[in-house]
Amino acid sequence: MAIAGVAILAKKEEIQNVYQRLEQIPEITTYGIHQEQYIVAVVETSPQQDLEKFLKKIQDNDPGILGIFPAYANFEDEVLGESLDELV
Amino acid sequence: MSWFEKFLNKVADYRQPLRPPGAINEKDFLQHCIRCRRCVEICPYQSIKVVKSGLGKKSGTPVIIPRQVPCYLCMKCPPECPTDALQPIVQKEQVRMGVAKINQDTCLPYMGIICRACYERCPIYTEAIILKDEIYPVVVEEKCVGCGICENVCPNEEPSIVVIKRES
Amino acid sequence: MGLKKSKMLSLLFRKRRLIQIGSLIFLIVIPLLNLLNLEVVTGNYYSLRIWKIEFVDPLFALQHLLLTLKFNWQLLMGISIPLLIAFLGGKLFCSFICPYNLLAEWLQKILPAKKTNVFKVNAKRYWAVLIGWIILTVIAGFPILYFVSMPGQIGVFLGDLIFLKVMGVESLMILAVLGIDVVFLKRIWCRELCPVGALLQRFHWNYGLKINYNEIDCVCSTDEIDSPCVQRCPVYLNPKSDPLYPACFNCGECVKECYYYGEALKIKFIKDITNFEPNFKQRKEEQTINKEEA
Amino acid sequence: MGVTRREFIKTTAAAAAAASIGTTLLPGGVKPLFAENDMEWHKSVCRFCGVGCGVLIGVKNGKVAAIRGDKFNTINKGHLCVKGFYLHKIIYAKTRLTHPMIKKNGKFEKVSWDEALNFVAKKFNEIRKAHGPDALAFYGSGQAETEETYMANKLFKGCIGTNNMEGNPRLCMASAVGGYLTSFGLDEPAGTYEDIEQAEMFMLIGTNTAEAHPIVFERIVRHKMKNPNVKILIIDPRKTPTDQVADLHLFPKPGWDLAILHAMARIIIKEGYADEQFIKDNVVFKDNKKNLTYEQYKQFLEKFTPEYASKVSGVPVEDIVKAARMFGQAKTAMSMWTMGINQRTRGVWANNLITNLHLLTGKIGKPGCDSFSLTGQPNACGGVREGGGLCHLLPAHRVVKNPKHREEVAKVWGVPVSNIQPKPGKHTVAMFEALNKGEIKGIYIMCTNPAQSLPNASKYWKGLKEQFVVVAESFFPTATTKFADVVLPAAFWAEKEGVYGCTERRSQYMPKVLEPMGEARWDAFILRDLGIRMGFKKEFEKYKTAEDIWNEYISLTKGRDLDLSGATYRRLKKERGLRWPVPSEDHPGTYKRYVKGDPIFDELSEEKKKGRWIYFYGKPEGKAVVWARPDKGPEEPTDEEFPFALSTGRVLEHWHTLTMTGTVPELNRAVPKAYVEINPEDAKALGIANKDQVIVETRRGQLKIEARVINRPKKGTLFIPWHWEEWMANILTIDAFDPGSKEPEYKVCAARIRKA
Repeated sequence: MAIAGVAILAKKEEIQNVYQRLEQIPEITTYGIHQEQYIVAVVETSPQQDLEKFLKKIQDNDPGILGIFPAYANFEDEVLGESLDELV
Repeated sequence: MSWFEKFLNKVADYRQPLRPPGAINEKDFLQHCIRCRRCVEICPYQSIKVVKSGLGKKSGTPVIIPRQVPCYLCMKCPPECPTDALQPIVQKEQVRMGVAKINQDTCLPYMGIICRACYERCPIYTEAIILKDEIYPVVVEEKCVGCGICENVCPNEEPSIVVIKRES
Repeated sequence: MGLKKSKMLSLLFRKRRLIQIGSLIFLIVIPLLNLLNLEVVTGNYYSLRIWKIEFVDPLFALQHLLLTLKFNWQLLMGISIPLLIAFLGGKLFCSFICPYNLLAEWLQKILPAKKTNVFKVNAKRYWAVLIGWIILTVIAGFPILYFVSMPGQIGVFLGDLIFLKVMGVESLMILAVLGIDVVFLKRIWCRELCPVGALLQRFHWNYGLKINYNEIDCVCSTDEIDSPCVQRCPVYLNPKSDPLYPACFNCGECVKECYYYGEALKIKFIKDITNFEPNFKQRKEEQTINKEEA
Repeated sequence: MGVTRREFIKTTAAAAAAASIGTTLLPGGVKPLFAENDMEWHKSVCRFCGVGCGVLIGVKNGKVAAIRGDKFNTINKGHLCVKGFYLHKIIYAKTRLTHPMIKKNGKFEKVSWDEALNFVAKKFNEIRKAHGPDALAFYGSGQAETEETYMANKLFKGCIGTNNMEGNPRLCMASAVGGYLTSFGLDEPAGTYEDIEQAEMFMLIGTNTAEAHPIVFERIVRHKMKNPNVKILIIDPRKTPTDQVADLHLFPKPGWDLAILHAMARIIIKEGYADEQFIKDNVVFKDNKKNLTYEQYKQFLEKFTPEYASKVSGVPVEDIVKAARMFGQAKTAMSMWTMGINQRTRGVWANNLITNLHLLTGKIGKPGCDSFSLTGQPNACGGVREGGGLCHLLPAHRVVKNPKHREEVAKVWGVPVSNIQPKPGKHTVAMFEALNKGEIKGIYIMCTNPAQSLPNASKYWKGLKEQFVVVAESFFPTATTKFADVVLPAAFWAEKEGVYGCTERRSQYMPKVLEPMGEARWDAFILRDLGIRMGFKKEFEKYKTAEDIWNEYISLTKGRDLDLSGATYRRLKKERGLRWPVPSEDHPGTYKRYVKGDPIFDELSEEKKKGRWIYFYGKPEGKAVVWARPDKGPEEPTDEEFPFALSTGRVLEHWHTLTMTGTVPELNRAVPKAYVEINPEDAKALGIANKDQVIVETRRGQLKIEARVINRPKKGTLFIPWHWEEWMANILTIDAFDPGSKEPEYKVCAARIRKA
């Protein structure tokens, strides 16, 4: 289970469309457009999915995206063996 | 990348664990590290844990989870490494494990609650974390060693300051 | 060779089990000492530091070299003592230190079954296995043999359990290998597959420690299987056959057994090669294999 | 609403991603810190330090669920420190004491309230009969409400008839009281926090404001950020976190700063920064024996050349000169101090010398000018200093020595005046010494933890072990309850109503928003019931509510300098506290004492006020005193055997003996354990590395503790935060005390350190 925070750099003129397209993808939660060209998003992938590949696929399929920059990745569930869906 | 490596990538985790001080970049680290745990055992504070992710590529490699125990920069592990996965570093200021990022949306001082926990405990005291206007903590990325002490001491339930691996 | 030396050798082999158990306890003691921050020893059989002396599993030095293509002096120092032992004594590490071998031998005792067949040693296969492991490492791109190097795996299992109080899935490899190897496949692991042993045997000097069979003194059954020494061998070899290496790991069990019969089996350094026909033959055979490989 | 760990991690991940491009997330992008839906908010006051921050208690489903800074409180304007932010968690601490207990055969047993109180009453009466009233004692707290201290005062001084009635402010504020009384004639500062925003210069001496009084520090810092010309001078042997804002920091040898203050006064006069007119009108000079003239005072100062002060204190000459000029040149100046000045064998003198500077330059009584002592406990000013909770005091700044005062109080209390002894009782250190000797046979300890907080603490455990000890506490166990014979569960903050009086003379009301946990009861009513059971039925039966007690107390303040008669519950419930004097219900409270606007000044006869804009009405002729005190070092200077000067102090995240903050996991995470700070140079010489275990030793005891190598303490000094019971710094501190204020010298003693 990977939870990664990414900053997605998109073409300024396309950014609204990119944002809408990203919202359609179930693995992605968007957190708004920043500085007119960045989209902050969180990607959750299942253990069977390859995060890098997943991001690359998104980037390849969407011409509006210029780059995806991961900033944070959490893997503690695998290290600690804890369930993420427990209430805290 | 061979098909085999790709296959391994699938079963292994692909994320960015925080490595002990002196670690070389992640790709080389995985090749250099022989998973012998000597750094784990020499650590007097049990800061260094072991990645337990099945039969993946990163399995058995040392990792620091700051929220549990941060690195206190005693610099005992780099010389202990039998390979050159951890480069010998003597000065704690030279460590570049990661870089701390502050989430200003949940960080207490930005909400009007005076808190100096990360600032006071930063081992690069008054240099890596500075207080803007003596109130708001700000990370000086050039000086930050990424030891994770700040993440460890942050009183917030979910830390408002997190250390992100620095990729050279 | 003086009498004293041979006596010492026989004493060493008689106390083998004690050393093996000591080696297992050592793995438990290291993390305990480190929990107390007594930094005298660290590591396990992947890499070990006793005070200031470094030991590194030659297999991992090899993997490091293959993967990084860099020469590391520290590693070279670390493998020098293990290699010296291998040079003089062959796979002594397997018979005396390896905790996996201890577990396997214990498990064998629990499951006593009369042996029904022995293995013929084919030296070429050993090369194939070693090269196979090397190729796997290179393809994987990381020291993948970490998972299958049993002495180290047992060490890290104990270390992580005691020091960090965690257990990983990879530790199940130990159970898996142990089960398959001892119960079903007649110790194929130690005899043929283990990459550590395969590598160590490569450095065995021809005049190093070896099992010698003297046919004249042999008083037992000529039948391969029924001989006490054969029944005793933990890895399903016939000590009287030839070639014995690189499969045999010089545990000396057959020699101990033979002591009650005709003392036809001895373990010793070879002095005069002509006296010991089997070994001479074997050496020749190896030379031819080496030529073929080249 | 529950939040899963997954959601938490997602928030963190998103925030990190946003941080990586240099922005923060849009509002609403993350979980709000304050969940406000269906929360009921009540105005109250923070339970911690003496700053007196206003808080709002958020109650949801009958539980306190959140704390928020009160935006309308002028002290903190909605801001809080991290301790206050987690205050609500303490109410539900696992260590809460919920039922009375009596120690039987060395073990605590749960008993009913009746049994416990009857037992205490019987035992106290037996002691009183057999050994006289002075064999009983009370030890209270600056954290108790004014009402609680008032009840204890009445029970012990008025009814039982002993003046052995003390409180822990003796350990923190007594020297400031002595300083104000000797300099101005009346206790407590003339100014208020409002002066901070008008001051041009701050002298912070012996205080780590950033950690001990964070909100005051924040106000100073915000003021300085807005006005870069504001100068901050710090005089402290340790490079505290406060140091970061300093324009000039003097590092005197611990305990050797008196000479610096004198030298500053000398330079101020020499270089013409003194306000000669002010001195002529409003100041007299004195030394320890007699009155002096101005000239004689100047003569006295001749000894204190900057060179001399430098030699004594180890501060460079030019820094002392710079500091004096900084103070002299600023139009307005405020000095603040805490324990670094008060907890000294010459604490009163040090207080006097600070006030001297203000009197010589006329920087007092004007906006932005004050000598302002910061308090450590929330109600040390209100309950103990004003309420008379010390052995020589009676309520409303009265003293037991004065027969008129005794009469006034006895009348209100409804007790014969002969009950109140004219002789002061035993002060804190003497009290616990008497407990050791067996002169005191029974003691009632309320809301404080002396077994850990007394200096040279281990020395006094003997008495606590041997004598009859009653402890009224909210938490169990503490270092003190271990020695108790009876433990009474007390209601905690938010479970009781009452008044706290903070540093700036402001009295603030705290509501009761919860029922006390378990069987816990309000301290004042425990004392009331105890009084009734001891046979003082008539005296105590009349108190039915907290308001009854408060009304009786403010009736006693009528006509005194701390006139609180206008501060009724009705008013306090509405307003964010009132600063006394408040003589009537329509009076807005007083910003500055001794000047126009102070109702007492306004009512002075015209003859007295003639030509005077300030009148120190506590002193004859309204003239304040500039004291010519000799300089003196600490009681236990460093020597060859014990070469380090040891000091103790606070950290931001914890408070006092951890009974409260130690129960909050968030705060424990921030600072989990004690450490000794040592200068890197010293550490190197002794072969000590960061996080090594070391042994710190003084003549009184030794402590195994973790070393923290950091360049905060000066070379030759050590610093230990004193909060932890496990690493009890007070077994090292010295119990020598100031002969004037009887306040012990916690802050300086000689120590040595070695690797464990």
